[in-house]
Parts: sequence; C-alpha cells; structure tokens
Amino acid sequence: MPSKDLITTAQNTWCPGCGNFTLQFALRNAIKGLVADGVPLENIVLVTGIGCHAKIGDYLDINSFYSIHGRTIPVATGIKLANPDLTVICCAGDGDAYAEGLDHLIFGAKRNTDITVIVHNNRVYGLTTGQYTPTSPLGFRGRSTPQGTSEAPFNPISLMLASGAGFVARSTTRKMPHLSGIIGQALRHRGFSFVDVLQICASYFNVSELYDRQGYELSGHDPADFQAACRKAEEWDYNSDAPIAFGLLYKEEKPVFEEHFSRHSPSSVSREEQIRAFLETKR
Amino acid sequence: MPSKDLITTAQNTWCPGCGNFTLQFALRNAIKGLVADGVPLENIVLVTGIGCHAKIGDYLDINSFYSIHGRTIPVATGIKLANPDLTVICCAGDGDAYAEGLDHLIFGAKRNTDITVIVHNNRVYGLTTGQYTPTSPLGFRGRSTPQGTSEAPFNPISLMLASGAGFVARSTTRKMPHLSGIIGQALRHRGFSFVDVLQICASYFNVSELYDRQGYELSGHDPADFQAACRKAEEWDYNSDAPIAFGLLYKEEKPVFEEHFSRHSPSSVSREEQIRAFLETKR
Amino acid sequence: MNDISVLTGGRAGDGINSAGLLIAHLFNQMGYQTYMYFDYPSLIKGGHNFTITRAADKKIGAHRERCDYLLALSQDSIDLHRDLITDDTVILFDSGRVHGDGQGIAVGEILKAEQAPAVMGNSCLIGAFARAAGIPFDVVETVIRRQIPKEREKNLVIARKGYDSVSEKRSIPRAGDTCCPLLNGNELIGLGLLHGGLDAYVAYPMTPTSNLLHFLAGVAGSFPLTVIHPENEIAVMLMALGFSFAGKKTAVGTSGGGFCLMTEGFSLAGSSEVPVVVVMGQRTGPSTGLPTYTGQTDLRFVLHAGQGEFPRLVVAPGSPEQAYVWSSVALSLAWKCQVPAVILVDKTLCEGTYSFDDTAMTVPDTGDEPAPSPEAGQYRRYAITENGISPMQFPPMKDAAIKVNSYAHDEAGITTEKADMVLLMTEKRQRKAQALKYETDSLECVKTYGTSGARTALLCWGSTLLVCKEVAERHGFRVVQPIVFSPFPEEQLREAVAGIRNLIAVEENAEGQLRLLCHQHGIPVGSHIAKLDGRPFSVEELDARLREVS
Amino acid sequence: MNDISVLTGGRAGDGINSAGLLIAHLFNQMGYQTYMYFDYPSLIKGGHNFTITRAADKKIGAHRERCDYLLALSQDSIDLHRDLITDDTVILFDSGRVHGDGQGIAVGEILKAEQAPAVMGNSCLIGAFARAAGIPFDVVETVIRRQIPKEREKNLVIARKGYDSVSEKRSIPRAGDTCCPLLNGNELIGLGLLHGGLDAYVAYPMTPTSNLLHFLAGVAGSFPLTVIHPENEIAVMLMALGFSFAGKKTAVGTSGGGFCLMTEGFSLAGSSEVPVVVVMGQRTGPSTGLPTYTGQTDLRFVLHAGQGEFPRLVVAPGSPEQAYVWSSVALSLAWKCQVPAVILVDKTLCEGTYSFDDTAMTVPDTGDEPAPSPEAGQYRRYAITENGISPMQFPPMKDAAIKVNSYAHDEAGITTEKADMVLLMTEKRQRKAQALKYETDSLECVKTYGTSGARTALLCWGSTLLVCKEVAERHGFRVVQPIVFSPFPEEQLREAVAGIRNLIAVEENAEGQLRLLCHQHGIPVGSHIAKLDGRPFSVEELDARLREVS
Ligand SMILES: Cc1ncc(C[n+]2csc(CCOP(=O)(O)OP(=O)(O)O)c2C)c(N)n1
Ligand SMILES: Cc1ncc(C[n+]2csc(CCOP(=O)(O)OP(=O)(O)O)c2C)c(N)n1
Ligand code: SF4
Ligand code: SF4
Ligand SMILES: [Mg+2]
Ligand SMILES: [Mg+2]
Repeated sequence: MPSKDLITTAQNTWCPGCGNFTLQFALRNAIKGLVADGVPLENIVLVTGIGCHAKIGDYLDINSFYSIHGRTIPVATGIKLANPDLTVICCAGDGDAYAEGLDHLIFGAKRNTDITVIVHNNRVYGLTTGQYTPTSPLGFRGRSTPQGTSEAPFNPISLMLASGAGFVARSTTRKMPHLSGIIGQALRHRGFSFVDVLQICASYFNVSELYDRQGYELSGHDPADFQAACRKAEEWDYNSDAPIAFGLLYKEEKPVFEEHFSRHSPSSVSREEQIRAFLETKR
Repeated sequence: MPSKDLITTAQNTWCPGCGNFTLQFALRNAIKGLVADGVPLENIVLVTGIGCHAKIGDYLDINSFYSIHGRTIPVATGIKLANPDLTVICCAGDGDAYAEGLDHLIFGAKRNTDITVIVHNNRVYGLTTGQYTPTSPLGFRGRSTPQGTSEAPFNPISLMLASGAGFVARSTTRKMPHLSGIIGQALRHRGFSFVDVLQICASYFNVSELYDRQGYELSGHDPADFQAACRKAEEWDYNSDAPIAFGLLYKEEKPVFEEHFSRHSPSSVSREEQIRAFLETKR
Repeated sequence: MNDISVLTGGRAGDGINSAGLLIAHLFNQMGYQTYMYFDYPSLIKGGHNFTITRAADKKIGAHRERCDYLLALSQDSIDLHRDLITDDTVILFDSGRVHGDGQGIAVGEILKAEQAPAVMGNSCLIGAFARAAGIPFDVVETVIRRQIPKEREKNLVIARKGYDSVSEKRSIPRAGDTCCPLLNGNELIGLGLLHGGLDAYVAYPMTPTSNLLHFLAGVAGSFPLTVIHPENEIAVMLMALGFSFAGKKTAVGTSGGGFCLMTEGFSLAGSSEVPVVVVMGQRTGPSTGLPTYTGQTDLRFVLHAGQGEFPRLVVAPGSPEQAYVWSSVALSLAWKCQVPAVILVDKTLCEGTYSFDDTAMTVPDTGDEPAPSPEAGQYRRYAITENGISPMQFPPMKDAAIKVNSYAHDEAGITTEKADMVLLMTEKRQRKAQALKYETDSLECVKTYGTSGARTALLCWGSTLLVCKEVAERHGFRVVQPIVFSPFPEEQLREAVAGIRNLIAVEENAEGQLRLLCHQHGIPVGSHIAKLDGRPFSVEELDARLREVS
Repeated sequence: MNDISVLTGGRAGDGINSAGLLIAHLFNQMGYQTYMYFDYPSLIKGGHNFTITRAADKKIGAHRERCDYLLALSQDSIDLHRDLITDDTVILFDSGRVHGDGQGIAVGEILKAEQAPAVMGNSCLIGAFARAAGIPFDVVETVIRRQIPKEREKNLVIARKGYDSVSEKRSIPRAGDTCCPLLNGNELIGLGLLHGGLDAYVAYPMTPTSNLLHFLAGVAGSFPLTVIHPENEIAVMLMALGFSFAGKKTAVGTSGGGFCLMTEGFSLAGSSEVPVVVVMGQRTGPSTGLPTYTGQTDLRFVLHAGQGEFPRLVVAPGSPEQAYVWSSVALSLAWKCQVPAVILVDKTLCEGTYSFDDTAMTVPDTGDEPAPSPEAGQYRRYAITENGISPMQFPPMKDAAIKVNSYAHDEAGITTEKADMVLLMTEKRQRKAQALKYETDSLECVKTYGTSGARTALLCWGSTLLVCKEVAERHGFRVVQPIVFSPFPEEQLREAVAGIRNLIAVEENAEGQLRLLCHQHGIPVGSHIAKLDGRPFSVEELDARLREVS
C-alpha cells in the first residue's frame, strides 16, 4: 500500500544539499497533481538508470523499474507500447542519457512515444565520484581528466530540437515550483517530453551561484516557434557564462508512435486454431 | 604493393546500378588528389562498418579496418589518437552510423577529432534486404515494417550541426564530380568532417528521380554562417518533396581533440626505473 | 527408397530460394517428405545462390552430395557444381544465359512473349522441371495456385510453356498421399512462440533470424502481436524487458554479434526476474565471420553470458517439430519461472525448409504461472517463497507499487546492500533454479533415436540432429540429442548414454562444446567430429567422417 | 606472531580510506606487513564506511574478524561493529560526534583551533592512534611527510594535538626494519601494464576499476601514456582496437556490465587478430548487484564471451605481486600472439591495499614479437604461418595496404566466403591457440603453497588466494591456485593436485566455477565453499567453514 506522501521508507543516501532532493519533491508534487486530475496512481511507472539520480526509484513509492546505466528510454518505450494507459516517466542522469545511452534519447524523440524524460543534469558522474560528462564545461577536472577535459560540452536542448522532440524544456533544482510546474506540463504533453534539469551536485559540481545569477524564467517566448526555440537554446552553450533560460522552449503536438499499433482485443479464435489455419497455406 | 588505380582484385558484389560504385570512385579520386598533394598513400586508413557500403574496404587498395556494424567512429578515433599523422576516413552506412552507432557519430562531432565520416546514406538497410533506417521516409514499407513505418526520419544534417560538427556537407552519388570534390574538402578539413551522401540503392530504394529533380548545388551560401546552415538543413527534412541542397553547409575551424595529448618522445629513463621511482613515493 | 536431389542455381536476385521452394512443393504434392538447403553469399544481386531440394519417402533434414536434376539459371550453376553432376543428372538450363549439355529453356523469350516480369521465370522453370521429372501438369497447377499469391493465370501460362519446352527424362513416381505444410525454421519458431502466448516481438535485423522478424511483422495483423524494430540490439533487449514488466510475453531475436549487445540486459533480466526469450541464431564466427553460413560455436557463450549468476533456460531444438514445440515451451517456462531463456538455433535450421509434421505439434503443458498474492495491498515483487518464485504482477495494480530492480534488493524491490538480504535473494534465485530444473525434468530434455541396443552413439545438438539420424541409421548407431542445456539434464543424459561404449560428438565447432559440457558432468565422450567451414554436414560427408573415426 | 587489526569507521566523505591507509603506513614504518580492507556502500556522503587495517610480521592479504583498535568518526562505527569489540579493544573516537566507552578526541575543536579543514581530521586521528598504540611520534611525522602532499606542517601540528590528547593503551612493538611500498591492486595492475609497455588506456568509469582509470590518468603525464574516457564501453573497446591497429599497446578496464558491452568488440579482436587487454574487475552480480562489493562470478563468462571461437588469454592474479607481474605478461603475450586477453580481478584485489614485495617484481621475459615479414611490398596481414601467428605491421608501411577484417578473410585481409579459405584461417587460429599454450606452458600458471605432503588442498583463484594461504597454514593444508585460465593449464594443474585426496574449492560464487572447469578437465574436486554476500572471506570465517567440510 503506497504511502500517502508517496515516499518509501528506504533510507535516503543523497549528500546534504544535493539537488536531487528538490527534484524528488518536484516530481512527487507533479505526480500528485496528475492523480488529483484523475490519473490512477497505479497507472504511473517510473524508470530509472543507474547513478545518484536513479535512487529516486527507491524513494518514490510508485511502480518503478530500476534499470541499468543509460537504458531508461527503451525500457520506458517498451512499457508504454505494452500498455498505452500507463504514464511512463524516465529519471535519467546526464551520464546515463547523454553518454552511455545517448542514441536512445534521440530515438525517443524521433519515435515520439508518449513518455516523459527528466534528465538530472548535474553535469558530472555523481555516483562514480565526479568524472566529466557530455555537459561538463571545457577544461573540467575530474578524476579521469586531472588535467582538464579537452572537449567542449554539447547542448542537449539543441540536440533534442534537432531530433524532433515535441516537448523541450529546461528547469533547475534551484527553482522548485518552476521545476514542478514544468514536470507537470511534460507529464501532460501527449508525445515524447524532454526536461533538462540543471541539478546541483553538492559534492562534485556545485554551480548554484551560476544558475542563480544567469538563470531566468522565459516569458513572452512562443513555444510553438521552432526557430525561436533554436535561438533560445543557443543562448547558453553549457560552457560559457551566458543567460540561461528556464521554461518550455518548444512544444508541438504530433502523432505518437503507439497510435500506429492497434490494440488487440481478445480474439475468439484460439491461437492454436489460428496457427493451424496458417499452416494450411503452407501445404 | 597497392595497385596503381587503388582498386584491389577482390570481386565486386554490389548490385548493378548501385550508388556505391560512384562513391568508390569519388573517394578513390579524392584520395589520389591527397596523394598528389604529398600525403603518402600509406598514411591513409579507411575504417568501415558492416553493410553494402562497407565492402568498399575490400575494394580500395589502401590500409583498412573492416570493423563491425555501427562502430567505425570509435575505431577511427583510436587510430587517429594513436598516430595523428594518419589520415583516417570512415565509410559508414546509414543503418551503421544513424541507428546502431548513432552515439559515436555525435561524440565524434563533439570531440572534434580530425577524421572524416562519409555516410553512404541509401536510406535503407541494404545488406540485410531492405528494412527502414532512421532516414527512410515516413510510411516506408520494408520487410520489418510491411504496413509502413510510423516514424518520421530524423535529419542527420541538423543533428550534426547541433552536435558541434565543424564540417557538415551533403552530396549524392548522382553527382560524381561534386561528390569527389566534397570528399576532397572533407579530407583536408582539420577536425571532424561529416559528409552525408545520398546514395542510390538500386535494389531497395531507388529515388534517383527525386534527387535529380529536387537536388541543387549550393551557391552563394556562406558556410561560416551557422544560422544559415541550420536553415538550409531544415529546407528538406528527408521526408517531404522539397529542394535538396548539395554542398558544404557549414565549416568552422576549432581546436582538435588530439592536440591536447602531447606526443611522447621516447624517454631516456626505462619504464622499470620510472616504476621503481613511483614505488618509492608509496613507501 | 526414393531419394531425389534437385539443385537449383542462379544469381542472387533470381529468386532461387523461391524456385527451390516451389520444387519442394511439387514433391510435397507428390507425397514426398522434403528438405531444402539454401546456400547464398552475403550480397543482394549477382554472385551464386543455390538450393538443394531433396525429396524422399521418409523424413529427412539434410542435403546430399548428389544432384539428380540440375536447374541452372546461370553458368556458375553448372560450372561450380561439376562434382555433383553425373551421367544420370538431368540438366535443365535457361538457354538465354547458360551454355551446356542438357535441355535449354528459352526463359527470356517465353517471358517476353507473355510480357511477364523476370520473377515469373520461376514458374517457367518449375514447369520445365515437372515435365522432365514426369510430374503431371495438374500438380504444377496446384502448386502455383496455392503458393503464388499474384497473377496466377499468367504464371500458369508461363509454367505450361516451360512444361512444353522440354521432354521427360527421368520420371519421379508418386510417393504417397500425405502432403505436409512446408516451413522454414524461423517460421516454426515464430509459430511456436505464438503458441506459447507471444504478445510482442522486438528485433533488429541480423542473419539468420532477420526472417523471423519479417515473418512476425507480416503476421502481426492476424495475431494479437506487436512487432518493433528499434535502433539497435541494446534497445531491443531493454524494450523487451519493458514489455515484459508491463505484462506482455515478449521475445527478441538476433545472432551472435547482436546477442553480445544484449548480454547486459540479459543479466538485468536475471537479476530483476523479468522474463524474456532470446532467439539466438548462430552463424559462422568469430565476429562478422560468414554472415550467411552456419555454425554451432555459441553454446557456451549463451550458457554463461551476462555478469553474475542467475538461472536461465537454454534450449536448442534440432528439428522443425522441436523448433515449434520448444519455442512454445521456452516462452511458457520463462514466464512460469521468471527467468531469461534462449532458443539456440543456427542458420541451417532457421533458413532450411522442411516438411513439417503437424501431428507432432503437441506442446507439453507446463502448467500455470504462480497465482498472484492474495492481499494486494501487501504486494511485494520479490516475496520470498519456498520454490523461489514470487507472484508476478504488472502495473496497474491497485494499492501496490510494483518495483523491479537491477541492484541487489529486498522483497519489495528496494535496493539493499545488507549482506543478509543479499544472501537471502541469492538463495531465492538458487531455489528458483531448482524449480526450473524440476520443470524441465518432467520434459523429454534428451532424445534418443536409432538402434536401441547399439554400442556406438552419435551425440549431437541443434540442426545436426537430422543428418546424424540419417547417417546413424546406415551405421546402426544410436543418436543422443540433448535439447535442454540449462538447467543441464545430467540424469536424463546419463540414462540416454547408458550402455554406449563409443560416444561420438558431432558438432559444427572446433572446441567440442557439448563434449566439454559432458566432461564437466562426468560423461565421457570419445571422439569429436567437427565442421568448421560454415557449411552444414551433408549425408555423405558425415558418413565418410564417421568411417574415419569408428 | 604480532597480528593487529585496526577498524576505522565513519561516514562516506570523512576520508576513511585515507585514514586507514595512513594507519597502514604507520605500521609499515614500524616494519610490519600490512593489508587494508575497505568496505563502503554505493553513495557519496553519509552512510557507513570502514577500513580494517591489519598488520602482522608475515605477509597477509585478508582481514580478521577482530578489532584491537577501533577509531570511530561516527556512532555507527561503534554500534555496527559490536561483535568485533572485546574488552581488549582500544577505542578512540571523535568526541564531537560519538558517544561511547574509550578515549574521546575533540577533533572538531582541534581543527577549529588550527583553522584547518575537515579533511585534516585524519591527521588528528592517526596522531591519537599512534599514541594509544605506543608508536613514537617521529613515525607519525615520517608518514605525514611522505604521504600527505599538502600543508604538511599544519597536519603535523594537528597530529601532535591528537597524539597528546589520548594516553597509551596497548603498545605495538616494532616488527622489523623493512618498509614496503603500499599499493592497491588497481595501482599494481596499472604499473604492471606500464611495465608491459602500455601506450594507451581507454575506460569508462565502473567500480571496481574506476580507480585504475583515475590512477593511469594521473600518471599519464609522467609515463608515455595516453588515457581516454569516451562516451561508453562500446566506444572504449572499439577505440582500443583502433589504437592497437595503429601500433599502440592498449588496455581497457571495466566491470561485468561494461564488459557485456565490450563482448562484441572482443570477438572482433579475436577475428581480426588485433590485440587488446581487458582489465575486468568483478563485483557482486547479477546486473548492477552490489556495485561496491566483491564476487568471483564471471570466470566462465569471460572464458566464453563473444560469438565464435578464437584463442584468448585469461589470467586471474591473486596477490599484489601477481597483479603486477601478470598484468605485464598479459599485455606482452596478447601482443606476441595477437589475441585478446583478460586480466580477471575483483573488488577485493582492486581496492585492497597491500604491502607490496618489490623484490618479487621479476616479470618473466615472454620474448619478442614476431619479426616483420622481409618483403614489405608483399605484406599480408594474415599470412599463413606454421605457428599461426602472422607478422603484425602498422600503418604507415610503405608499399603495403594493411587490412584487418571482422569477416572471414584471406591472407591479405580481404573478405572471403570460400569454404577452403575459411577453414585455413580457422586452422591458423587453432595453431595460434597452440602457440599461446606453448607460451603459457613455460610460465608458472598454477601455483602451490603450504604444506607440501598434505593430502588436503584448498583450490582457489584470484583474491581468495591470500586468505586461503593463511588458513591453510593453520590446517596444514596445501593451496593450489591456477592463475591462467585460458589456455587452461591442465597438465600443470594435474601435477599440482597430485597426491591430494581432498580438494576443496573456495570460491566467491555459487556454481563453483573453477570446480566445474576442473571437472571438465577430469580433475575431481570434492567440496565447494562458497561466499555469496559480496564480502570477502575473513580468516575466521574461512577457518570455520573449513572445519565444517573437512
Ligand atoms: C554499463 C555501465 N557502465 C558503467 C557503470 C558505472 N556507473 C554507475 S553510475 C555511473 C555514472 C552516473 O552518472 P550520471 O548518469 O550522470 O548520474 P549521477 O550519479 O550524476 O546522478 C556510472 C558510470 C554502470 N553501472 N554500468
Ligand atoms: C550488431 C549487429 N547487428 C546487426 C547486424 C546485421 N547487419 C549487417 S549490415 C546491416 C545493416 C546495414 O545497413 P546500412 O548500415 O545502412 O548499410 P547498407 O547495407 O545500406 O550499405 C545489419 C543490420 C550486424 N552485422 N551486427
Ligand atoms: S554526489 Fe552529487 S548528485 Fe550524487 S548525491 Fe551527492 S550531491 Fe547529489
Ligand atoms: S542492395 Fe542497394 S546498396 Fe546494397 S549493393 Fe545493392 S543497390 Fe547497392
Ligand atoms: Mg550526472
Ligand atoms: Mg544503408
């Protein structure tokens, strides 16, 4: 029997000050919002990767598939295709979704299955003690790059826009209500929804100051305008010291992948009969 | 001793009318151009995936690593990092580079290692008998999708631009001299070079008519203008019947990844001595 | 006995596979048992393809090194098979493309006259073959009407012209009245899975199981089945686990290279106890190897693939009937015991076409899956049970949070690092392995054939079964074939080899993988006959190799 | 014998690993042999971490279930280890955080007074420990000067304050004058690889080999070494093959889940004959399992990983000295024989810290790699040779096209589908397997220890070696340890177990993987002692388990 506050009794092992706490409560609140809207709690499934972020699967008292590093999206896709009535959410890390399993992210967007992907983008491999990820700034000194990386980060927002994602948003663990609101919108969007969450890693990449100083909430931006979304995305390249927009950058309704598959109603003909009928054609 | 025409005696098994023939000769000619410019032939290495396209590794009489499906780019990256004097070329398929190994393509662009990736984009899995790929048009009926796909293609040009590629071009096997010229430029670009080649598959996806009708060569386009490149890329979405630009869409010189690694000159101190010195610090 | 071999050769793109199949259907209508071997290189057009369609009046599943009829659509079809041609071989060829002795058929002209496309050449060919073999035209007509979906009338006209363009050479008698469905291994695996309750099939194309994907995608309209072809094999495996988690019986298909990419997900299936079935079609390795040829080199790989220890079911059917039955059983048992399962096959079985004995379709009932726990509010996905199998439920389930986990976990599915809980769950999985063994012990995991009192037996697995059976009969040997490899049916195997003095392993691998497995279980195997060039054993070759060792 | 165990506990983030190491260094300076076990859950801050630093006057490599000194930085460090605490245990604790019996140290106040950061608490702690253990302060000073890179003077002042804040309780005598380098297994593997000529290391972080990546990245400035951390393990493996193809001796590192993703490239290495070394650190499986705990469940997986058959080298060092030597040998032999190699280790060895006997650094000379073929213009990458090893050249090579290939290929590296060429190349690889066996046969692939005439022996592999050695000594047993697993040293193992009546396998897995391997080679193994909870055997536990079975 899930607990009222949707939090399990599992011992929480995130570091003090970790942005994951904010994310956990923002997601919990967004889920409560969904339930208030009439979505049965048992219809919600959370899929996580492996990393600090993924512990949220232990902490939230809802259906969950705690999968392996980098693979939230195919698991979520399978679940959604199996049962389109479910609301399927991925909580992935940036190492998870942008490095180990980047291809799935792009195909998630391309396929436009109705799942929501929340990337806990702390711009570092937290659980494996602070190595650089694809969104760490150039020159990042982690334990695998003690002299600093020689790779500039890529821009996941631009990548998602180029991949055909129909819901592209960014928020941060520095703004709990904003984050919760964006997640709520993402969950309600019909189609693939992507939320890049700039999450504070208190132990290995604490750039609260940067996000507070440069972050601003979008206003007057038209999320239906693809070009405008691209320009907004390019404003900050995950490297420089530039304004960082939070909010819904792009939204487009398009046919979802699973529509294509007719739901099968239980057949009156037994499988064995169907098979025998097929065999007849081969005689 | 490589043959003068750089073609091995291996029996060619491409279908009659296959665009790979054009691509083979275009690449051969581009390589001859490089050699004429003074690049020793033995410094050139070709890496291929698996698919019809990859047979080019058997046919060109140069160093080659006929690797596995989807993995040309990491192999090429390793070769280049091991010996930056080598000119390293990937011939990949669209199944190869856009499906099985898409992540490597994006990381190739991000890392900006000085290699050239030529995608034989016939928009179909040729060698496995004509299934849809990520660039097949919506509704494509292949043997794995007899009712037609329900996924729109993605746009590899847009993806590469979003990934930070410093050389992004498109050509086609319908235009041999253009193709050869573009490949020549790609080989000379210092940094990651990407060429999407719209290749005719005579057996499973012969859209010569479309490419001939809608294709045009870029002129007056400034490849230094990122925004212009993005707009050009969006002109045709690999699905609709729209003008298809061929040429160099974007070019930017930036630091290459391998610069970061100092070339090691043979040390006068033996490895054993170095190790013993290190051990002393642990006592 | 009647035993006829027809070699049909041409270039890729000529439809040689279909031509060979039509010939098999002619034999089928004449009351024969048939088997067809299809040999093709990895290319799309050109090169040399050939089929050997064999017909006999008893069940067969191997080709012979002889050729009673040769149908040549290309010069290579004669030139490359000279060793099979004897004075008795009836040769028919497309006179527009081939020079040689025998009877020419002007296929091109006939098609032109009818304004028919090249693909209809096959009808011309089988018409001609039927005449040469003294098969009445009404048999041709039946086959065309049943097996050619489009433009039947035109095909019939063309077949008739082929029929009329040659003369009878060597007449084939009618062998009986029964006529079986002709299917290839991929189709039978697909049907077996459907019988077992398959809801979803996820795959990325890879020879020799691509055609299983194509087959299932093709019938997905008529069965309650979802078929997905995703971006790569990693996605395939993980998507399948998503389907299973949500309650859909799911299988995936691949070959060695793709299976490599699935091993991480396979271990996840083991740890999270989310069932999945992998159809793993072997081909010649290592690495890309010979993609369109066969091999049996991956038995030990699938037995040990994935990090950590967890129970798994591995079955290797050896005949078309076994392919059907065991595919169904594998899916049912994977679900009943909540384990990953592998159906290990190879190119020979996947792409060979067989007369399928549909009277042998009886799938043993593996019983029900464990009942759901009574108090929903207390649902724990990994509840500790006596036999190690926890009740499996799927979302949505009211008042429950269904949690599966790749980490070591507690009964509720929440991560634990506590030594005692880890041990409890490891022991639970061990008990589950026992439960699975208990299930398979009630099935016939090891088959024996041939002379029962024999002192010599051939030990084989997978597609070599049928060639072994045929050759063993000649020698008066017994044949012992394990079908289940994990859990290993040690007792059944020991019983099967009781009394055997000389156990000869026949395997298409170098290491003697089954032999080594037997050794591991204390069952000595004498000699080992290997085949390493990607081609299946012919009856003659195995016979000769046996004479060397026995 | 002198045998002291010090348990240091605190929360993740307290630097418990460093504290335990400094204590090991104190013992080291006092002439002791040391071993340190580090136990930590998978989290970054908080939770409970502890080290057991053990010191003795003979070589050790296992922890004991006792605790002569307990240094507690957290309440859990006392509460969770009550079973180890006796009346004799000397307890020191941070009085700001812990309540208990024993001597409190006001770490926080001391640091505050010196305006020192929290990390310097370790100096305070070891100062206090030294005093309680009667270790002279100049030993503390030596250790701090040698082992703490920054702010030595301040650390010294703090250590002194710690030293002065407690009283001597149980005095530890000086044990000798030698003082060894203290290193963990990852460092020793790294140094061994460097000794073998490592040019490049490519890895994606994964416990327990992440620290090998960190270590090599850290020394990449001082050695001629390139270290790359790419996007995932597939890229890791393929990049490594690119490096090797271009002539750079390359290794990769991972654990089971990452190794799964490398298996396809591993088979490619086998087929293309491009050498690569995989450092495969086992942890508790299946799947994500217990990422920071140990296990020995992947032996059979690495022996059979990858489709198809190809020769591979698999070594499993069991001690720090073996880790060094065999890492070097593995790299050299991989190159000499052009095969993929696996160095199979586990969390215990990778992350345990040992007194390293640097007199045992003699790496057997594996001889030169085959000379290049004389006529460059005729270079063929896969030239058929007597021993199956073709001369390996790297681009650029004048007048040659160096072609490697994942497909079946001819001598020049061009794809072939011809049965005879496929067979020739398969046989070439088989001869290469023989050549590899010939190489390893000249090495000590199976080690024996302990009482030589004993009728009972412990059979072990990998990191359990050292606990087995210690316990076997107590029982008067022999210890037999295979180090090489592929090619399997059957003759050496047979010789090693000659005269043994009772062979007891000790393995941290359920199936008895080494035991089954022995059975496969006809070497019977009696009982099997398993450990399945991710924690390595302690001396006491193995001792007790042995009493049960023997
Ligand atoms: C295949 C595989 N490779 C590596 C690992 C080790 N690993 C666990 S978590 C992790 C990185 C996590 O980084 P991220 O996804 O950013 O999550 P965070 O900890 O930062 O939340 C890695 C590399 C693994 N579990 N599986
Ligand atoms: C891991 C793996 N999966 C699947 C295959 C089978 N396979 C070989 S080629 C190919 C597709 C080739 O398509 P593409 O890359 O577009 O090349 P093309 O044949 O069209 O040139 C596939 C799926 C394989 N060799 N390896
Ligand atoms: S390491 Fe970073 S991301 Fe992980 S729990 Fe700590 S603060 Fe959070
Ligand atoms: S199938 Fe297509 S791509 Fe492949 S060889 Fe034939 S025409 Fe070319
Ligand atoms: Mg992260
Ligand atoms: Mg293609």
